[in-house]
Amino acid sequence: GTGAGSSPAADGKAAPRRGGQFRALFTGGGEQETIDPHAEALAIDMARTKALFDRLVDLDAGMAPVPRLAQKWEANADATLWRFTLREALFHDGKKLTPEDVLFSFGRILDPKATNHFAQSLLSVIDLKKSRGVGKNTVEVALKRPSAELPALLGTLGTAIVSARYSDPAKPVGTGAFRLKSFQAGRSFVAERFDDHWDGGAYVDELRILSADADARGNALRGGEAEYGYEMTPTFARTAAADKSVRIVAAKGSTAHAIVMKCDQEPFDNPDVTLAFKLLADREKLVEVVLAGQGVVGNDMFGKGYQYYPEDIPQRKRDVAEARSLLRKAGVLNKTLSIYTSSVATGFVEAATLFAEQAADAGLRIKVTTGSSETYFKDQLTKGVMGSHRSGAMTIPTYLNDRLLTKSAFNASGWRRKDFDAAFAKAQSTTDEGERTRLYGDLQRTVHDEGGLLMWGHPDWLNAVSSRVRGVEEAPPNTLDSARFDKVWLV
Amino acid sequence: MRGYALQRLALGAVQLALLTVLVFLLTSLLPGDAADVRNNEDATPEQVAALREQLRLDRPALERFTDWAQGVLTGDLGTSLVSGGPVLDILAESAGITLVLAAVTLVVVVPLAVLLGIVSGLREGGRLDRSVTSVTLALNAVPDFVLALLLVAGLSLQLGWLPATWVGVGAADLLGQPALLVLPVGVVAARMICLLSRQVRAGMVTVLKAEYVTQARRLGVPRRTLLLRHVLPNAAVPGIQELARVGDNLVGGVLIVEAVFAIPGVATALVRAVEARDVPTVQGLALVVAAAALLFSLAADLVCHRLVPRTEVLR
Amino acid sequence: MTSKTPSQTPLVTVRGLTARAGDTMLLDAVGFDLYEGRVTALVGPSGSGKTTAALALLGECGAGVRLSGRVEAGSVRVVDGDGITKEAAGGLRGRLVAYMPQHPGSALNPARRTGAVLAELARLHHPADPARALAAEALRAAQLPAGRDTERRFPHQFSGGQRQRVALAQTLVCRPRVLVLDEPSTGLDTVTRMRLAGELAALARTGLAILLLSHDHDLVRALADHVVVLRHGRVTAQGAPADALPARRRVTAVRHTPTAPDGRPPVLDVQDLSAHLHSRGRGPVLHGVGLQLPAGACVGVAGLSGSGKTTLARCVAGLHERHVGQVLLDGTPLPVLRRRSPEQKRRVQYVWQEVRSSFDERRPVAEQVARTAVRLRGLDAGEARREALDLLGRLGLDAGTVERRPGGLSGGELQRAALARAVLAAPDVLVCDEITTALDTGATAAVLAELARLRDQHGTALLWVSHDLELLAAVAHHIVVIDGGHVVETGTPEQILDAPRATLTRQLVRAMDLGTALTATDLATAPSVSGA
Amino acid sequence: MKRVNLPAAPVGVALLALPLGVALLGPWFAGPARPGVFAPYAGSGGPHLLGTDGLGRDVLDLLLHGGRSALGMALGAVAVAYLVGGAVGLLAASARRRWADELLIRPLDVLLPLPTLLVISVVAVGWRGSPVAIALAVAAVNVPPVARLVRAAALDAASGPVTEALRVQGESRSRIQLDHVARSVLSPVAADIGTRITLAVFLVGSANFLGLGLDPTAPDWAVSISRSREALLLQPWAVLAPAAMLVMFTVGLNLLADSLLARTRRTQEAVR
Ligand SMILES: Nc1ncnc2c1ncn2[C@@H]1O[C@H](COP(=O)(O)OP(=O)(O)OP(=O)(O)O)[C@@H](O)[C@H]1O
Ligand SMILES: Nc1ncnc2c1ncn2[C@@H]1O[C@H](COP(=O)(O)OP(=O)(O)OP(=O)(O)O)[C@@H](O)[C@H]1O
Ligand SMILES: [Mg+2]
Ligand SMILES: [Mg+2]
Repeated sequence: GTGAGSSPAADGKAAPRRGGQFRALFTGGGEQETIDPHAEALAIDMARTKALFDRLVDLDAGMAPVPRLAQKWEANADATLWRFTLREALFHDGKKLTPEDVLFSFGRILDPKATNHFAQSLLSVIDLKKSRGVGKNTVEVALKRPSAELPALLGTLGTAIVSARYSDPAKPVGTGAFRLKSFQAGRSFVAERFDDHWDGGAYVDELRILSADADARGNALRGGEAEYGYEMTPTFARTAAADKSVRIVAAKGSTAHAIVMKCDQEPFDNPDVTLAFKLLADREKLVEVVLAGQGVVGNDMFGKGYQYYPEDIPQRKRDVAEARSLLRKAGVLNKTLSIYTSSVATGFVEAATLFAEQAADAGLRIKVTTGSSETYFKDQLTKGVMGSHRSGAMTIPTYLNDRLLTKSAFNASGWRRKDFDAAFAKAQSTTDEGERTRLYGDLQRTVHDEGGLLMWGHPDWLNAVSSRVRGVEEAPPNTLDSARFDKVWLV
Repeated sequence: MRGYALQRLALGAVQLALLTVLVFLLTSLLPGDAADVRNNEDATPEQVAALREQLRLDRPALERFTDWAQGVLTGDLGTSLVSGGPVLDILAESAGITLVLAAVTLVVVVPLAVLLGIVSGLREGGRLDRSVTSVTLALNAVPDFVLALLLVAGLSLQLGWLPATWVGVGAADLLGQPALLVLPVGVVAARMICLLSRQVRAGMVTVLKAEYVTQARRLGVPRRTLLLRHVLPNAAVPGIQELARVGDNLVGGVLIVEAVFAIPGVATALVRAVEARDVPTVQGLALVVAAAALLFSLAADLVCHRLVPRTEVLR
Repeated sequence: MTSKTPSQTPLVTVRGLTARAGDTMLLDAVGFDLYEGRVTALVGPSGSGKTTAALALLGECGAGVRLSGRVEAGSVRVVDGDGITKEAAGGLRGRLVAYMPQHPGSALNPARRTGAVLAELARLHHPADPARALAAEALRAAQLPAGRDTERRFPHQFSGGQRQRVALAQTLVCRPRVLVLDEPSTGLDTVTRMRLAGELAALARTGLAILLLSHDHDLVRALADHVVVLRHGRVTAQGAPADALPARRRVTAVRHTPTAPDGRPPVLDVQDLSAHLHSRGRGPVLHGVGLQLPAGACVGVAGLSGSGKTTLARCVAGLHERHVGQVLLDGTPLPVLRRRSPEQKRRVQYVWQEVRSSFDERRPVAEQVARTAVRLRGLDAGEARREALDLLGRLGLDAGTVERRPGGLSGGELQRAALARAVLAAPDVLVCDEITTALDTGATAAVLAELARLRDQHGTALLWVSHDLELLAAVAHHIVVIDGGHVVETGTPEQILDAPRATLTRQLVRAMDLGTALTATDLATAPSVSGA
Repeated sequence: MKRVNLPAAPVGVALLALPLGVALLGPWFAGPARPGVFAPYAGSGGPHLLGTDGLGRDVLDLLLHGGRSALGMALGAVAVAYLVGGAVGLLAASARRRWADELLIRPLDVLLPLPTLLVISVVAVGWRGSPVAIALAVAAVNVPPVARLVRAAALDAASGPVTEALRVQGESRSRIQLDHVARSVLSPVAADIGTRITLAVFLVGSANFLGLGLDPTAPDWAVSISRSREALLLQPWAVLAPAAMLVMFTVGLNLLADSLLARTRRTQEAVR
């Protein structure tokens, strides 16, 4: 059955069993794939990193930090110095985890010569020179400026802890639950269970992480050629409902789909216009059609269900009349606007087309322009006044930092406000959690009211498993339990 | 004939050289470069620029091309802009699988097509001919992608008789699991058999009416000898020429099959490299595919010339 | 010839053979017998049913043709009242009756080497004998040199006359009891024809029954014991050649002599012309040929088959581009055809040896012929057509015939149409390449008359390529003999015919009259393959 | 020579007529086929004769809209290929000088081994979703073979005695080219054109199927097949209906081409 997931109740009765081979399928990246944990970029890379390495901290389903290699952590009053207590863990080469390994990992991530370490900008707050190991199991991390978000930052992309003896990416030395047997970019990855894992180790003997397109993932699962498929389509979910051999494990509303309006350009420099557009969207319809009903409607803010999300802001509803009057006031009723999209992500073109139809109800003409998918994320910043936008799962502060600050590299909605930047900096350095939550909430409210994000929906995150598989948790991508294979077993 | 073959080979070398220039120009027409494509939305412009420098894409196009060309002359196909490894590795991996697929397909296609063509050509207008012709005609009209979809849905997913994909399969596993080959080869072969057998049939029909066949029959040459020695060599010529022509279609059909069955072959690698703007890989793959096509058509021409020496191979 | 009496029962009996195609009767109750050791000839004008009758012996007929009557070969009943019998297919073809078709060029498989096919046929019909020896014997009998060089060649590597003989060798190697030869002498020079005739006579002496289909009455006279004359599908006469065939008439024609007094420069002057087949002088065909053609005169070109006559003609017509040396028209060099001015094109016209392929099969013949007058003489379409029809009529082709497409005309008719196409240009030089090979005497006379008229009206000079020395002697004022691309002798017809100097000329002349030549022995030298 | 003949030509015309008619006239009879109007993947029957697709569009409407691009691009591509390749081939064959011929045909020879796949993927990646670009790419890969075919046929005709005779008669080059050579070229071209259109339809279809062609919401038969392939068991009509259109088109085309060819062959034989 669909959606039911593998809640502990469903398969909790049977005790986990050891043994077997587990084949997991992901969208491949060809030669682009890597097992350098700090250069990871694709979901398939992250799944492999997760198998071979651990982080100090990881994120739970609500994007809140949970301890991994770091047992606990504490900050000084102004959040400029953090102390992480390490747990006893063994690397694959049999050596113990030490503070030096952690500092080495940070140093590797922040190596200015490495162009593809994406955590570099996030972790640039760390002052490596002043950070040091204390004793056998404590690391003191000094920051260049206050940040209350350090633990969450350490749970993001490209932050795995490697051994200080790690030099050749082809010979990974990690603490993960699996040990590498072979890897070929774009083709195959084979790892075996690491019996001395600190968390008790995995159940399956061998893990294979393979690349396959969406179609092939579905066919292979149904044909019994794989046990796990990551990121399945809604159509597959519908087909799977009738098929006893596969089961969908869905995390409700995990990522985000949006149409962005560039607030620094005509006519969206007028907040009335952006508001009118937000009022025009028929979100239920968009979710029903574009996401095939497998998702929840959005409220023009990122991070529904995550830590710091302001649940109290009422859901925006469609109001064509109000939108029309706003548009008339702004004088953009009979303009033709173009929306720049591409098929880089499923649903982009569909959502753009459908929204264009909906906007037509208010007498707006929107032209959909489809661009090159490979360079879309670069082109979208410069082309068109509107665009398609999606976001994977990340913490709300990360989202704000990466997408909505003046300095953000990928500020898709052209949202650049000095006061917003300042308020964000203040929230980030606020150590009191309640206060911080309030401050983030205010920032989100501003975006909701005036920003250029028409975040209409949050698709469910659909993974599929063969009916032989147990122990797969519902989890948004980029969280600890997503694509995590040390807790799965086969019956 | 040897002189002709050498001349063609020399011409082929020139063609390939020009082709690489063309491929380079084509790929440089594409929007963005490998640095743009390799970075996702989280990369800063500085990172992209740094990557571009690291990949040495900031040099002028001419310099990049001559560098690459010099490498090729010394047997070095260059390094992939994406993996950083030698293009040769990518090529060896993907070409192995495609080669197996293509070879098996040919082994299936050629005898079957020739047989069908002969049988229906011999009975032109008869019931057998009409049924064979109708079937090949209809099958020929089903697009590869539709055929592949239907076969997978029916034989693999519904009935579970055959594997639906090649997920996780390497070239070495193929020999152990011939079942893997059935559907992909079936899809590629179906249309080739149709095209070829129709050509062979047409050749048979024409040759059977030729004066020299009539004369051989008048001189009492028995049916079997007539067919094998007098008719077939002449009748095979259009078929072989068609085979040379479908070589390219073969690669096209293979792409569909590779996509549907998740086969990591040359076609997939090529499309992926284009998408990633991995120019050295695109050029290396295009070079090899084109060279294979050239050799294939040269071989076909030589065989035709051997069968019927009068065939005008050169102008 | 020696008139043997039918000593034994006939090997092949044909009685009441009738062939119908729809309502038309192609053959009407034809009957004749073939005996061992005897040559029977089937003669008659073109289209009289010779080929149809011969094919019936093999149990074969064209599409849409129905046979009836009685044909028995050996003990096999080939045709009966209901048409072709079932037995006809087995044992008969090749072993009992072997047939050499009328157009042997297309009867050779382009993909097979000569020797391989011969050996295959030999093994097939005579498994006990050594195949190679049989093949060599057949080649020799067909006037081709036996040996690796010939056996390894593909058909396209022979000249037209040689291909004809390869086809003959294939027929002979089967060693049948009945040999059916359909026009074996077309396109052969007198020497080769003579040698072939000798060989056939020898074969008949070994006990073969031969059915000879030919319009070459000289050959028939020389070989046949019995002649059957067909006309419109009916046997109109039979008997010994002397009785059945019309009396031999000498060719009468006006000799084309120069219209201008001697000393005037010739209208066409070929100087030191060498031609080759491939680029950079490879495959030489002609070597330093020179000849002069005064206005109103006719120069005949003779020589063995494959000696380069057509190549010479094509050089003059500007069609053969690979040559060195000069062709002068009134003292000015003639370029190759594509660089000739319309006036130059008009002044030099050419008639093809293989006429059928020079016509567009999709358009009516009359229309194609008339275009010459439109393009080269500037007449309007109606006038050109009238003139063309007039001319064609004088050549014996009525309007109904020439309104058909080329496919609907017989070889002889097309040959005349091709001549008309060239004559309409009123040229100063007309190059004729074997333009009478498919014509009977009446048609030949019409052609000669028309050419005489052309000379009188326009002073046209002729360059006439032919194997028929008698005809050449009648028309030409000068004859050039070519051997292997060299001019070996030139002179007036009298000099050539009465006092030939070159060996080749002597042979050609002596072979003219088959009757006497066959008894002479000094001509039976070994055959050779030239060219290719 | 008696032969029981399947009425291939009428059957071919009938099969061809439906997809062509749909392609030409379909859009005038169809609803707008906008996304989101109906429920996705509704089964056939009820208000939707053929059900709906994944975006909630009526499959019948899609079908009526989808022929224009599916067939138009292919037919346009073949037309362009023949215009360009045919012209080059005729010119090359009629070139007075060998080097002119070489100059025209050799560059195309260079293009000949260029993998079709590469051209299509480059064009598709570079000019995503543009029907004209895709049609031009398909045309481009077809130009060299067409040029060679036409040149070979024209050379055959241009070097024969018929042409020589026409030249001796003083016919102009253009008349020889147009009247004689071009007409002799027609029959191999007719034989080729059926196969070439089929291949072009498939090539365009493959590109669209692989996502290298039109954008994924375009109402195109191949795009529809690709979009709905996952739902083959859920809503088979969304895949089978457009597939049937393509199959009918190619079967009809081939039947028609075959019977026309057979007819010309028969008349030619009769003429001979
Ligand atoms: N298949 C056929 N259908 C109808 N008429 C035919 C067919 N074959 C031959 N004819 C006609 O039958 C007649 C006899 O033809 P045949 O070939 O036997 O003549 P021939 O005496 O051999 O002539 P030639 O000397 O030109 O070779 C001709 O008028 C010819 O047009
Ligand atoms: N296309 C060709 N390929 C090979 N050899 C050729 C070709 N054309 C002509 N030849 C050779 O050139 C020589 C001269 O040929 P040409 O046609 O001029 O002879 P001809 O004297 O007219 O013979 P015929 O009396 O048989 O017409 C022949 O030996 C022939 O074998
Ligand atoms: Mg005849
Ligand atoms: Mg000649």
